[in-house]
This record gives sequence, structure tokens and C-alpha cells, in this order.
Amino acid sequence: MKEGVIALTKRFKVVLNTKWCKSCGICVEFCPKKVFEFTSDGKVRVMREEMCVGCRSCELRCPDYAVEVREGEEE
Amino acid sequence: MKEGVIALTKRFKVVLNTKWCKSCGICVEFCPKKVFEFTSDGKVRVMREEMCVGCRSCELRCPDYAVEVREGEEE
Amino acid sequence: MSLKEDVRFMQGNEAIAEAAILAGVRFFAGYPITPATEIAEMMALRMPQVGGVFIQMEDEIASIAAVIGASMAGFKAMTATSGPGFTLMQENLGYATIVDIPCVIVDVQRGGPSTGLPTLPAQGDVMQARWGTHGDHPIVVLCPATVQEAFELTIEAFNISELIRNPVILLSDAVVGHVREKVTLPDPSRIRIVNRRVTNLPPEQYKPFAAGPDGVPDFAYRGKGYRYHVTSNVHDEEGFPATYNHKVANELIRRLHKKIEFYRKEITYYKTYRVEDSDVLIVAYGCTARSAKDAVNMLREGGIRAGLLQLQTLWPFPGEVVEGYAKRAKVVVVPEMNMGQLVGEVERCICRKAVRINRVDGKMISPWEIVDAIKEVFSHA
Amino acid sequence: MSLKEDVRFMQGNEAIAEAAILAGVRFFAGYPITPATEIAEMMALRMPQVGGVFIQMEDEIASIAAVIGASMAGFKAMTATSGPGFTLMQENLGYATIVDIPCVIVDVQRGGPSTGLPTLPAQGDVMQARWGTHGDHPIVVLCPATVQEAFELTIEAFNISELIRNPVILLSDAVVGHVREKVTLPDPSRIRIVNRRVTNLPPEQYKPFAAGPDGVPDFAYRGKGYRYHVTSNVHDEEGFPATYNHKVANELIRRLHKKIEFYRKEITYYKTYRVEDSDVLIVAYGCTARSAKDAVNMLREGGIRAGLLQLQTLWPFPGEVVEGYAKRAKVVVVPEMNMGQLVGEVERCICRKAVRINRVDGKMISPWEIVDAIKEVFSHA
Amino acid sequence: MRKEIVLSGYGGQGLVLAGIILAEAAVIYEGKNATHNQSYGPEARGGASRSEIIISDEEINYPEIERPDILLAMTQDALDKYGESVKEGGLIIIDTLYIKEVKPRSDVEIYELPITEISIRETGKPLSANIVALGVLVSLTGIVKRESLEAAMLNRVPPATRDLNLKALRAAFDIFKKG
Amino acid sequence: MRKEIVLSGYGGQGLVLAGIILAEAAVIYEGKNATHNQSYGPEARGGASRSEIIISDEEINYPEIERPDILLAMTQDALDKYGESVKEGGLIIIDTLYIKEVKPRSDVEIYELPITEISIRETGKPLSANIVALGVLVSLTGIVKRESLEAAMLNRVPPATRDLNLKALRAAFDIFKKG
Amino acid sequence: MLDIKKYLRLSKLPHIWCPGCGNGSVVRALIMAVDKLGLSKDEIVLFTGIGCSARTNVIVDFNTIQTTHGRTLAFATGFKLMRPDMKVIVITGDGDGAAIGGNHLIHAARRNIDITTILINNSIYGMTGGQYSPLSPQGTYATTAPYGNIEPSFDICKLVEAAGATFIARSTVYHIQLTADLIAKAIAHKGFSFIEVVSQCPVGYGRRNRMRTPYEMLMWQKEHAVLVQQAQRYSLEEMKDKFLIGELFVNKEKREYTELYEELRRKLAEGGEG
Amino acid sequence: MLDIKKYLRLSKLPHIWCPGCGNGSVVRALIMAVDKLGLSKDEIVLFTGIGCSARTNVIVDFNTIQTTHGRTLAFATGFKLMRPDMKVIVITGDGDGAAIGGNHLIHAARRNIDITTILINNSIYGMTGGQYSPLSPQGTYATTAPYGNIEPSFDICKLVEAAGATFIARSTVYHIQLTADLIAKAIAHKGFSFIEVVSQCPVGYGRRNRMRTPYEMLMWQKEHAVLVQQAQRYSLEEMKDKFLIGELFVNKEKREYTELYEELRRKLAEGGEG
Ligand SMILES: Cc1ncc(C[n+]2csc(CCOP(=O)(O)OP(=O)(O)O)c2C)c(N)n1
Ligand SMILES: Cc1ncc(C[n+]2csc(CCOP(=O)(O)OP(=O)(O)O)c2C)c(N)n1
Ligand code: SF4
Ligand code: SF4
Ligand code: SF4
Ligand code: SF4
Ligand code: SF4
Ligand code: SF4
Ligand SMILES: [Mg+2]
Ligand SMILES: [Mg+2]
Repeated sequence: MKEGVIALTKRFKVVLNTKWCKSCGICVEFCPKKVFEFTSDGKVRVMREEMCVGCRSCELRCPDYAVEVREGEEE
Repeated sequence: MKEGVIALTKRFKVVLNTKWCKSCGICVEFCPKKVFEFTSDGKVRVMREEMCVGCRSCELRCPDYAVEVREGEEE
Repeated sequence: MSLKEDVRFMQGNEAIAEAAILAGVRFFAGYPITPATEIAEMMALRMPQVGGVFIQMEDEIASIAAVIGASMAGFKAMTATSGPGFTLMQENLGYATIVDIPCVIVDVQRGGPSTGLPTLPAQGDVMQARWGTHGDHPIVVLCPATVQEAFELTIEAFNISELIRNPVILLSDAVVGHVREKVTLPDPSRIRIVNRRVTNLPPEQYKPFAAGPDGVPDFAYRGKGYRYHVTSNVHDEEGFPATYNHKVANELIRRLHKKIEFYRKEITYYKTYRVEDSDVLIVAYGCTARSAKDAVNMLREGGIRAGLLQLQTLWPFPGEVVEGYAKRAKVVVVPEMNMGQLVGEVERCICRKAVRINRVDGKMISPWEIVDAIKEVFSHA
Repeated sequence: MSLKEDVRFMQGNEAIAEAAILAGVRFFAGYPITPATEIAEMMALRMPQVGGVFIQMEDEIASIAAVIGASMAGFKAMTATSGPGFTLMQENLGYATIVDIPCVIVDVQRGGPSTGLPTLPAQGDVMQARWGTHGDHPIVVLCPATVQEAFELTIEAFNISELIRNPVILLSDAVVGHVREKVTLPDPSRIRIVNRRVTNLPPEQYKPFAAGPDGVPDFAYRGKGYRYHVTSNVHDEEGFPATYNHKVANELIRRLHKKIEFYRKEITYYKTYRVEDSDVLIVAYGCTARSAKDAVNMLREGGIRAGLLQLQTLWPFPGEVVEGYAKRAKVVVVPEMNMGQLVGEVERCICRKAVRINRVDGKMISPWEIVDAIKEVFSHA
Repeated sequence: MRKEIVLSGYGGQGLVLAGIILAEAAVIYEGKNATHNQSYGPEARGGASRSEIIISDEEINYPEIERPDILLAMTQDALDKYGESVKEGGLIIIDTLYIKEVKPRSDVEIYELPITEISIRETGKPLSANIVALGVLVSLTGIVKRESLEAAMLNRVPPATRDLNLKALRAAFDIFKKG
Repeated sequence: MRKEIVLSGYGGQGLVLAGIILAEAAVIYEGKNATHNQSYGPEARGGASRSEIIISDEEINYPEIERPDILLAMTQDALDKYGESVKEGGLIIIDTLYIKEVKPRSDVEIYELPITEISIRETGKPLSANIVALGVLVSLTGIVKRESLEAAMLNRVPPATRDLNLKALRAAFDIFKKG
Repeated sequence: MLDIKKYLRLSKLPHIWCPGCGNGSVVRALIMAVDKLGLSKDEIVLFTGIGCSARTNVIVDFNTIQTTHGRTLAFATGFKLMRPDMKVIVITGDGDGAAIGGNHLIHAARRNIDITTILINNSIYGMTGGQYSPLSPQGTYATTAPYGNIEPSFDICKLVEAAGATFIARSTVYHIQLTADLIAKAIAHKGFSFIEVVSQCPVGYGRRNRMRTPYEMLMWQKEHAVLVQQAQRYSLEEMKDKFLIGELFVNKEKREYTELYEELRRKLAEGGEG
Repeated sequence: MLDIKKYLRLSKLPHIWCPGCGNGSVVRALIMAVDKLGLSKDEIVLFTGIGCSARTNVIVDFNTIQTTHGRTLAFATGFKLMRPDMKVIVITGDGDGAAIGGNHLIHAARRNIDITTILINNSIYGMTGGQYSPLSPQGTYATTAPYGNIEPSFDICKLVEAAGATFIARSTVYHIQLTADLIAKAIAHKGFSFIEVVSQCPVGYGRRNRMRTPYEMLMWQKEHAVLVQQAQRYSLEEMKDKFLIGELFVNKEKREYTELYEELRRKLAEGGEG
């Protein structure tokens, strides 16, 4: 597993710290854009970063400080 | 000192158990008829039993169960 | 009538709960703490099933208080805890001793001081179990090494407690508490159950703290005229405070100690293993005795005649027993999961130094450590 | 500069309060209990006068907790209690030991167990002072026999406490606590005051539980970058829980014991009286040592060469000292106002039995009782 | 003969129950001695899980396992942590669903099997993976009889799941029949 | 010489303070040794009071008094309770206001004096009876010097009451001057 | 008038309390209540803790158990659970009940276990000689408050109500008949009942707070107590240094604890899941 | 958005809590409050007791002291009295704060000492594996309540208010921004401030009480919490299974304890009698 799964979008990067994430599913449920998803082995991953609208609900609600939403950054 | 100072009256006997009485003065103050009094050495005694109207305030308020008011008894 | 032995695979904590119920416990009050919580959890399930009461109190002080209250009502009662909670129970434990109230306290030891090593085993409460409350107080402490012993000693703990009307401490540890192993439950008809002696005097003649030659007063259930007083202060035979009567004070405190002396033989439990000809005597208790037993075999294989004296009754300390078995031994070894506690008593009784093996890091002392330590001694000799 | 000695007539409890203030105490939290209450009452009067804080807490558990909190803030702090309260303080006392926090607890002993003899003297908490909390914990216990000693040992209690960053118990008793007698207060400039060592490392390098050869870590006042963690669990040098790291656990627990061993000589206080040629050695402490001293004189008048070893440091037990003085004595006698507590340690160290004189009825052991007991031994010899 | 077995994975895989079943098979159905221990893991739950079983004809005194004869690893972490500790001549069983990297050891036998996948295949759920693993372990070692294991299992699992678990167990035994 | 003194009466008569004053006279003003003890009477207050003083040139170790040399009894109860315990050759001082029955003893000196009445006469109040008693005791025994007692007293009583207490003390000393 | 001696242990009299101490009167009120309810001496268990208040059960001829300081309600809880047929009464003090025993008080109240608790509030630790308690009014003097107590005090009735008790009342020693009536109601109430009785400690409290005689202290009680039924007549300002007496709170809805426990056992016996 | 990492001890992450545990969010809310108030990390002392809630102070880079079970407020009281310049915050649990620690909680509240207490109410003893607590609702399941809990629970806010605290609020993990705002207000408040944060323990509580995921538990919070400003909109009947959130009680009149103490010392220094 990689340290952070980062994808390019025009506006937001959704950085998931997989070392800290415990796959509790809170971000999955609270993201209005279904950016997160469970993988088959029960892990949570960023799947549709391009849909992110930057509401930061995921970041605010993640009890493990494992998501960070960055604005307008490019890699 | 005698066990109880009993005097004859028509209606009420005010029996003071001097073994139990601690001379706190509560009966002295609460008796509407001033039946009790402090002696010179600080002890409380029944002084004017004949004045007793049987209100039983003394008995009710004595924290040492040292007064008993008996009705119509004769010796 | 055919007797039914029942082979079960049980956890130590579970065995304690089951044994307590067989011993007649009908009241459990407790407060959760690792590694003792399973006992409470079992009791929460079982007590209402057998017509008893389980209550989780607000803390351990309240737990032991409720237990004593229930025992005062005439019922067998117990609590279970570990170090921090055991410490909090000490004041009321002293109360139970001065008012001759039976009850059983299980202390499943873990690493300390303070919360220390909350889930790991230790044997650090051995001296505390004897000396934990202020003032001189008598106490009985039993210590199991296996789940089978946990089962058996729990029943004995209640029996002793009722016999001498005193709290009894079952000093278990996280190893015995959590390990699952084979237990053979005897047929219930074969289990000896002791109940406190109840007075046959009428209320007018009954004195709640008057005792016969064994120092143990008879109990009376409240009601039907038995309206007696109980106080935490030094008291006379009728139970009333006598805090300025030196004679009464002296008699009371000495009676409390006497009752344990009186029954000392009956309440002293121990086991021996290959001690007949042993040059090395290992004195061990609780989970450490398990390793010691292995060590005995390993040492004998290596040509050293070792034997094990496993103490099950730690207090009153069975000094004569230790002295007796130590006599023929050249070396006495006391492995303990603490910085050296019971070894002091051993040394006092055998009037010489013992080899100490101590561990305080939350790991059991292994058989190899014991073997090595003893070989070391022999290599210097 | 001329030194001013000040002769005063003081109660033991008062002397403790005054000495504590001279030692630098600026925080007292307590809960009333006979026969220790006067210490709190004095502190209620004096603390706000000297810029300190007195607070009466809701119970003894809270009192010792507040004391530790104040000491964590960097101030010398104390509490005072008696048996029942001392028992309640044990859990947090264990906490203070595992987090290296200095503080002084005065236990003015009275008769037990439980509330026992609330206003009468006893020496029943000697073993509890050492073993009262669960898990292995180091402790220092000092014990005064006179008001003068109460004064001096209070100051030493704080000095030791700060030196080794550990709680120290001043084990007084109702006799010493309540008797008034002559005290000679030294000129304040002659009083040696020890303060805890403060780190000189910058915050980035500071490790709150890293210790040098003496086993005592340096303190850092909170703020200005020193933001460290403290836990009741076994912890690493940085103060973080390490409850599954056996190595760290081992090192921590052993360090806690080591620091006391390191300073053992410095913190061992005792007095001797006519021991040079003594056939009879009386080992005594606290108020009982007073009677023992009279007994020595009476015995010598009667032709028996007696001497007194008065222990002021009870724990760590000064085994070598006792051993040394006991060597030449034919008889060792240990009078105690309990059922026999410190005598066990004495016997262990001298490897033979001692003559026990015990009293548990709230009365001091008189000189005559000691004399009679010793004459009895000689009459049989 | 004393055999030391470690079942390791994460909380929720049912390894504690599996350990108890295995030990009970030995104790109740074969009259042997056995102990079972579980790690009372970190203060918070949901993390790693370790279940230790010792089976022996003799009395079992020292109940700790330093170097197991048999290791079941149901997560990569578990294998990484305990793989090295297995005794020479020992056995390691690995669930290939969770374990991708296996550090080779020439002194032990290593079996890589799709344990959880077999459970899913047979029962529709991953929940019986623990039972599949037991079946595999017993097939490979014969440490207890198959019937003992079956009986112990049926006695311990919730009645509603008996059939499914039996199916899972049988599938496990079948692996080696077929293979 | 060790002298053992018991002041006994009821709480409120100021006997604890009197004991302290006497002891301080010896310790602070005469360089002697002294101890003072008070009975921490029953759990509740207001009952009997007992104040014990030992004065000696030597070190005082055992601080308890079994048989006093001197007894001051300020209530009948006190006399009844402690009268017998006074050593042969000892001294008993009795306040006649409170004590009506005195069991004779030929082996001790007994002084019966209107202590409280003297206080009332001199100060208008019974409160200085303790000081009168001290004066009497010191007059009769010379256990400390009069000046020491006076100084110790002045140092201990509330400033506002100094003059009255001094008057009471002097009256006490005057009894024997006159008599 | 009731023959109080019938209920007393005469050999334990005179009691050990100071002259004018209110404790004796509280015992009288308790006896009046018991007599009024027609309870037998056998069916009452009177628990106390430590303090002068704790001595109350030495002199009454009920079943009497004096326990450790502050822990009484926990002892009583264990006893009551095993003997729900007995009337369990607890007498405690403002130190015993509100300081060291505060936790057991609120938890017993929360559980609503059928115990009647009488807290004798004399605003002081009497037995240890006059230290302030959590019920000592701010500004009063005590041996440990030589400059006046800076600590605010509890409204203990409010606290116990908030904790979940289902019968709350306050009275004073002055209002002895009211006290007796309230105790009777409390005992009759099924659930946790609590009565604060404001009492006088002339020796530990009165002396230091300008109340020279027990009588003055009783009059203070009279003047500062306002019957709850008459409270509307007073302005907020007027009520400031006064306190309410009478029945302050009753809840007959909340189920009692031993009843709930019995119900659980019954359901289990019937094969239910509770 | 605030850079929370600035306040965290990164080497202590990931933290030890279970997946979906609310504790991490409470820590976030605390950090948001501290950041909002512009406090420095040096001036805060964060005390905790024992329990999962107690682990909160391992991960934040303040001064952090974890004490014994239930006693935290007493430790913090001693500390605060000697360092009134520091902001003393206590995080406790429903067991730590309301069971074993209940007495210290009410007494700290009574004294009105300037400490902010955050009680994480997850309705269970999390760390010991799921036993009921005094805040577990009646009828819920726990390892020690296998037949459903028969004990009534405290309204802990009501209790602490009755005890004398001067700032009381309640929030939930779901309402994380509100929680942060209330914590900020509480810290700014001079006196004893108390916030109950209803949180989720999926492992100890959710599992046994038909809430399968952390998300379900958060939604339960959302659905059962009613903002105090909107409470009038609800009927009593509707409120029955709901609880209020928001600022529940504020008292700015009652003097703070360390201030009163300072005043006493000042008066004495000036030669007064306090
Ligand atoms: C654990 C413990 N701490 C302290 C004491 C000492 N003590 C005895 S009574 C008492 C206070 C009693 O006050 P209160 O409850 O108000 O009773 P009162 O004497 O005023 O009736 C205290 C602190 C004790 N016996 N036990
Ligand atoms: C004196 C004492 N008793 C019991 C324990 C065991 N214990 C640790 S945490 C805890 C309960 C914690 O519950 P809570 O405060 O609700 O915290 P949570 O874990 O739910 O956050 C208990 C009982 C202990 N450490 N000390
Ligand atoms: S909320 Fe956080 S911990 Fe939970 S799944 Fe999302 S990123 Fe992972
Ligand atoms: S910021 Fe909002 S939209 Fe973007 S991933 Fe997070 S929750 Fe989804
Ligand atoms: S009220 Fe009672 S004790 Fe007080 S003086 Fe009158 S009779 Fe005596
Ligand atoms: S009954 Fe009334 S009138 Fe008679 S003595 Fe008593 S108080 Fe006075
Ligand atoms: S000290 Fe106070 S409460 Fe105690 S008996 Fe005396 S007057 Fe009553
Ligand atoms: S047990 Fe509960 S409170 Fe503890 S970490 Fe897990 S989810 Fe959180
Ligand atoms: Mg009181
Ligand atoms: Mg919780």
C-alpha cells in the first residue's frame, strides 16, 4: 500500500493517509460525492477524487485524521 | 442530686431525669411558663412545675429525652 | 448413586465464577477491571438465573461495601478486582475483619504499581493482601496456579470465610485468570460446603460478638427479635463501641487473630512435587509454580535433585511447612513475579537466605530461567 | 552572624506543620481525621499567610491527588491523615511512585483495624506503609519518637522526597502527635533544605523520565516548551505508555527501586543509646522507643546490660544496621504497639528469633512491661 | 508430545474461538491436556489477534509459547511478526487472500491456501475462514481426530451457523483428499 | 526530679490551657523539661477533661502518668475517678464549689479551696478558675517559680484577659501569704 | 404522647452528644415517624457511617449497623438487595453523606433503590472538632476555615434530586413534628427518599459562628426556614438567605430498583430474556 | 482549514482507538477550540484519567497528564491552585467521570474552580470491553447487562449544574463544529465549565445495541439531539427519547475559586482577617 493515494483533479486533492486510516467508513458515508469506497478486502480508498467538491466533510469527520483535502494543488 | 424532682400539682408532673439532662437550656427557653431554670452551678432544674400547662414543648424538644410530662398523676 | 465428574475446558476467571455459585454465592457486586472483568461478566449472566443478585457498583469501594452489606444480611457474597481496585477495597476489608463478616475478594493480579501493566500478569500484591489495610487485621489468602486450583480454592475460600467469619482473598493472576485449560468438576454431592454457624440462643441471650474457644462468634439473621448493633469501632461482645476500654480492645483484637490461629492447620493448603530427596527446594505459588514444576523436571534430568513446595495458602504464612521441607535442602529458591515479597517470610522462617528470582516486566518466569539460576548457584558451589 | 536557637513548647502535630513550612511546603490538601487533624488546622491558618494554599478536599483520595497535582506543578506539597485515610490514599500513592513525584504523607497512627480506637495510639500501619498499594513500589518511611524528632524528620522527609523524587511517609502516632514538649528550633540558616533537581536541558532534548546513575530523573516546570506526558502506566523515558514493552517495563520498575538503594545510606536514620556493651538490644521506634529508653536505664540499674537501637528510618529497612548492633547481643527485643510487624524484618535480618512485646489495646507499652519481659527471659536463661 | 500452535490474524476473524475449539477437541473428546491463551491486545480493540494453543498428553505447566510448532497466519502483519518464531521442522499455514509476501524459510513447511476464499465459496461469507483454517491445520498435522474437531466445533458455534460451518470444515478436509 | 501532675474537671474550665501554661513555665522560663498531654475524650465534646503535665530536670521519655504526684480536681466526677490514683505523699487540690464529698486519705495532703469562687470574686467571672488553681498549685509545691508562671500565663492568655487573669493569679498566691 | 423509651436502648443513655446537640431530636423524630407508621422494631435496619450523626443508631433499638465513613449507602444497597422485605434507613451527616460519601449518595439516588436517607446537616464536621463541610455556608468559620470559608456549599436536596431520587424533603430540628411527618412519608415512599434535616452543633459550629446557645441555633433555624407552601409569599430577595422546608419533590413514576431486579429474575425464571 | 497536525504528536499516530471511535473527533474539536482561542500549546494542561477517553492526551502536544481512574479532577484541582495562570482542561469518560469519579466531579463543580471538563459519553466502559456505565440508557445491553440494563442513567449535565458548575453544555461527535464552539466557550468561561460530548463506541456499545457501523451511531446522535434553541418546537412527548444540545446553563455571578483564594491571601498580606 502506498503512503497516500493522490490523484489529479482540477480543484481538490483528497489525500488519504493509509497508515492512519482504519477503514471505519465514516468518510464513505458522509461524502456527498461518493469519493470514497470500500475495496474488496474491506479497506477504504479514494476512488472518485475528481468528483470532490471540497466540502471537507471527510476531513472534519475522520476520527483518525487520515484524510486531508487540498485545494487547487497540482502534482 | 436526686433521680427526679417531682412536685405535686393538680394537673402535670414535669419529670426531669437529671442523669440524662445535660443542661443545654432548650427547655428553659421553650417553656412558655418558665417552669425550668438554671441553678447557680449551671444545672437546669424544674422550678415552677405548678405553672405547667402541659404543652409538652419541653419533652418534644429535649434532645436528651430527659423530660417527661405526666398528666394528672398524683404521688 | 453414581457420581458424575464433569470434564470442562474453562478459563480461570470462569472457573472462579462457577465455583462460587456452587459454593453458594448469591450476591456479586463489582466494578470492571482487566484482568478480572470476566468474573463480573459471568456473574451478571448467572446470578439472576440462580436467584441471586449481580450489581455493578459505582466503584470498588462501593462494591466491597455492598458485598459486606449482603453478607451482613446473611448471604454468601463476593467481588473480584485487580490491583487498583484491590487497593481501594482495603478500608472496607478492614471493616469486614473487625465485624467478623465473611466474604471473598478475588484479586487477579496484574503489573503495578498504579495502572502499570494493565493486561499483563504479576504477583505484586502478595504483601498487600496481608498488610493492605491499616491497623492489625487478620486475613486469609489463597493462591491458585491452575484453573483446576482456581475452581477448588474458590470453594475453599468460601468455606474458610464462613468457618472463621472473616474475609478471604483469592489471589489469582492474569495467567491463571485468562488461561483456558482442563478442569474436572467433581460431582456436586462431593463438594464440601461450609456455612456460617448460626446461633441457637434466643434473642435475649444472643451476643453477636461473643465467641467460644475457636474465637468465632455465631451469626444471627436480622429480624425475629435479633436486633443487634454492629460498629467499625472496637466493641464489646454485644457489638457496642468500647473505644476507651483497653481490656475490651485487647480481647477483641486478639480474638480476631486467634480465630485464624485456631484453624491454621485446617486452612493451610500446599502441594509438593518430588521433594522427598531434594537438595534444591523451590518454594513457589500461583502461575510461577507452573514454571517451577517444569524446572524441577528439567533439573532432575540434568542431575540436580530439585523439588517444589507450592504454597496455596499464602497467609497465614505456613512457616512450619516451609521450615519442614527446607530442612533437608541445601538451597532454597523463591521465584516470584515481583521484586521479592514472600521470599522475606521464607527467609525469616528458615533463618537463612534464599535464592531470589524476580521478574517485573509482565512476563512469566520461564522454567529455563529457574533452571539457569539454580545451575548458576551450583556452579559457584 | 549569630545563630538563633528557639526553644518552643509544641505539640507533635504542630511541630510537623511548622517544620513543613520551613522545609518549603506551599500546598496542603487534607481531610480531617483524629489524631491528625491539628496538622490540617495549622495549615489552614498558616498556608495563606506564607503565600501557599490550604484546601480541604472531599475525601482522602482527593487530598493525596491534589497534593500530587500541586507537586506536579513544581511545589512542595503534603497531606496528613490517620489509618482509614491512609488506606484510602494508597492507590494514588502508587501513582506518585510510578511517576517520580515527590510529596510527604503524614500518617498519625491510631488503633485499628477500621475505625478501631479513633483517639488512641497504635503502631499498626508499619507494614501497610511499605506494602499498602498494589504492585511493587518503592517507599521511604520515617518515624519520630519525640516532638523534636517530629520536627527534624519532617524536614528530612521533604529533603528525601525531593532528592529521590518519591513520596515519603512520616509515620507518627497519636502519642507523638498529641504530646506537647520542648523543641529546640535551629536557626533557619542551619536547616538544610533540598529541592528537586531541575533539568538544564532544552525542551527538545529533555526526557522527563530519563535518569542518571542515581536513578532520579530531573524535573522540568511546565510551560516554556516543556510539554511532556505523564502516565500511570509503565512508560518509556519520554513518559509515554509502553505497556507491551517488557524491556521498558523492567527498566522502569527496577529504576524506581534503584533510586532508593542508591541513596540508602543517606536516608537511613537511627539513634542508639547505651549499646556499646549491651547483652540485650531493644529495637524500637516511634513512641515505643521512649519507653524502651527508660527501660534501658531501669534494666541497667538492675544489673542487666541493655541498650536501645531506635529506628527512625523504618523503610527501606536498615537491615545491616540492625544486624550490626544485634551481633553482640544475646537477646534482641522488639516492643511494638501492634501484633508484631517490624519484628519480622528484624528476625529475617538477624537470622534468629526476637523477643516480642506487643500491645493493641490503645495504651503505650510502659517501661515496666519491657523490663518485666526481659527479666522474664533472663530468669529462664 | 507437546505441540504449540499459534493462530494469528486480526480481531473479528474468529481465531480465539478457533483456538478454543481446537483445544476442546483435544481435552473433551480425546482426553488430552490443552491450554488456550489469547493476547489481551492493546487497550483498544479491533487490532491484532493471537490465539495460542498447547496440546499435550502430559500435564501442561508453563503455558506460554515462545516458538510455536505450528503457525496459522491470517494477515500479512501476523506472518511478518510471528513467521520467524516458528520452530525448525514446524509448519506455517497462510491465507493467500491477505498475505502477498512470504519470506521463504527452508527449515519449515509452508502451506499457502485461499482459506477465506474457500469460506466465501462454501458458505457465501468470510466468517467461516477460522473453521476452514482449523480443518486445514488438522488435516495437515492430525493433532486431533477429525471427528473430535467436528464435535468440538458443533458444540461451540452458534446453532444457526452449524450447517454452514460444517460445510466449511468439510471443504477444508477435502482439499487434501483431492490434492 | 520528675513530678507528675493531673488537672481534671470538665471541658470549658480551661484545664488544657492551664496545663500548657504550667509546662511552658518550666520549659521556656526555667529550662526544664516538661510534657503535656490531654485526654482526647470521648468522641463528643463537652464532657470530662484531663490535662497531664510532667515536669523534670531529666529527659522525659515515657510521657504517661499512671499515679500523679499532684491532682487538681475541679469536679466531683474528677475527684471520684482520679482521687485514688494519687501517689502516697502526694497532693490533692479540690475546688469546693463543685466538690461536696471528699473521701479522706491519710497518705496524701488534701487542700479544699473555693477556687472558682475566688475567680468570681476577683474577676467577676468563673473563667479564671484555671489560673487561680495554677496559682494555688504553684504556691503549694513551688514546682516552678511564681515569675515563670506569671510570664507563661501572660504569654498564653488572650491579651484582653491579661489583667483579669493576673488579678486572679495574685489572689491565689495571696491565699497562702495570708493563711 | 408517644412513649419514646419503648424504642430506645436505655442502657446506652445518656447518649454521648454535647449539650444541645440536635442529633437527639432527629432520633426522636425518626421514632415518631416509625411509631406513626406502626412499623415493628424488627423490620427496620438503621445504617449509619461515621460522625456524631453516626452515633444515632447506638441508642435506638432497631437493627443497627454502623459502617465506614461515607460508604453507608453502598453497604445499605447490598443489604437491601438481599433483604428487600426490610425497611432500610440511613442516617448520615453533611461530611459523611455529602463530602466523602457524595458519590454513593448520587448513585443510590440514581438507582432509585428503596432506601430512606436522613442527612443531618449541622454545617460542620462535628466529631472531628469543627472543620467546614461541603454544606457549611460560604463565609462561616471553622477550625479549617479560620478566615471564613471561601467554598460555596451544595444545595444537597437539589443535587440529590438531579441525581434521580424520587422523594426529597427538607426540615429542621426546630420543626420537629414536620421532620417526623416527612420521615414517615419518606419511609412510606417506594424508591430512594432523601430528607435533609438542618440541625445544630453548638460545640463545633455555633461557638465559632456567633450562636452562643442551642436555643439561638434553633431560633436561627426557625427564622431561616420557609415552608414550601408559603414560599410564594416571599420575594426572591427575601428568599436569599432563607431555605425551603417541606416536601420538595416527589416522583411516583420512576420504577424502584429492587422491584426491577425482581422482575428481571421473574422473567428469567419464566424463560424470557429479561 | 486548520492544520490539526500542528497540535498533534505525530509519532503517536495512528492512535490506538478502534475504527470509527469518536474519541479522535473529540480531540479534533478540542484542537479547533484551542486554535480558535489562539491559545499556545504551552499554556494548556490536559488532564485525563483512565479509559479510552484518557488516551486523548497522548496524541495532543499540550502539557499532558494522565492520572488514576476517576480522580483526575482532584489532581487537576491541586495543579490549578498552584498554577492559576495555566488553562486546565480535563477529559474524562462516562465511567471515569460519572461512576468512580462522580464525587470529584460534583465537588469541583461546587467549588467553581476554573477547570474545563469534557466528558466523553459513549454510554459504556470502552476500555474494559463494554460494561454498562451510569450513563448507559436503561434497557441497553452490555457485557454486564446481558438481559438489558435495569439501571436508570444520570442526566449528567443536570447533576453537574445542581452541584454548582457555572457553564454547562452538551454536544455530540456528529455536531463537531458545535462541540468545538462550546469547548471554546467553556475554556473562555471563568469558573467550572462542563461539556458532555455524546460519542460513539462502535466496538463496546454499538455492536451490542443494534448499531452496526460508526455511521449509524453518528446518525443516531443527529436524530436524537435537539438544539436547545429549537427545543420549544418539540412537544414533551417528542422530546422523550431526545436530548438537548447546546449551551444549557451559564452563571456569571458565582465567584471563581482560585480568585477567591487569591483575594484571601491578598487581604491577609494587607493585614486584614480575610
Ligand atoms: C476515611 C475516614 N476519614 C476521616 C475520618 C474522620 N472523621 C470521622 S467523623 C468525620 C466527619 C463527620 O462529619 P459529619 O458527617 O458532618 O458528622 P457530624 O459529626 O457532624 O455529625 C470525619 C472526617 C474517618 N473516620 N474515616
Ligand atoms: C481503580 C480502577 N478501577 C477500575 C479500573 C479499570 N478501568 C479502566 S478504564 C475503565 C472504564 C472506563 O470507562 P469510561 O470512563 O467510560 O472510558 P471509555 O473507555 O469508555 O472511554 C475501568 C473500569 C482502573 N483502571 N482503576
Ligand atoms: S473516516 Fe478516516 S479512518 Fe474512517 S475510513 Fe475514512 S479516512 Fe479512514
Ligand atoms: S471534501 Fe467533501 S466532496 Fe471532497 S471527498 Fe471530502 S467529503 Fe467528499
Ligand atoms: S432540654 Fe433536656 S437536656 Fe436540655 S436542659 Fe432541658 S431537660 Fe436538660
Ligand atoms: S409541658 Fe409546656 S408548660 Fe409544662 S413544663 Fe413543659 S414546656 Fe413548660
Ligand atoms: S460535636 Fe456537634 S454534632 Fe457532635 S455531639 Fe457535639 S454538638 Fe453534636
Ligand atoms: S473500545 Fe470503544 S471507546 Fe474504546 S477505542 Fe474502541 S470504540 Fe473507542
Ligand atoms: Mg456534620
Ligand atoms: Mg465510556
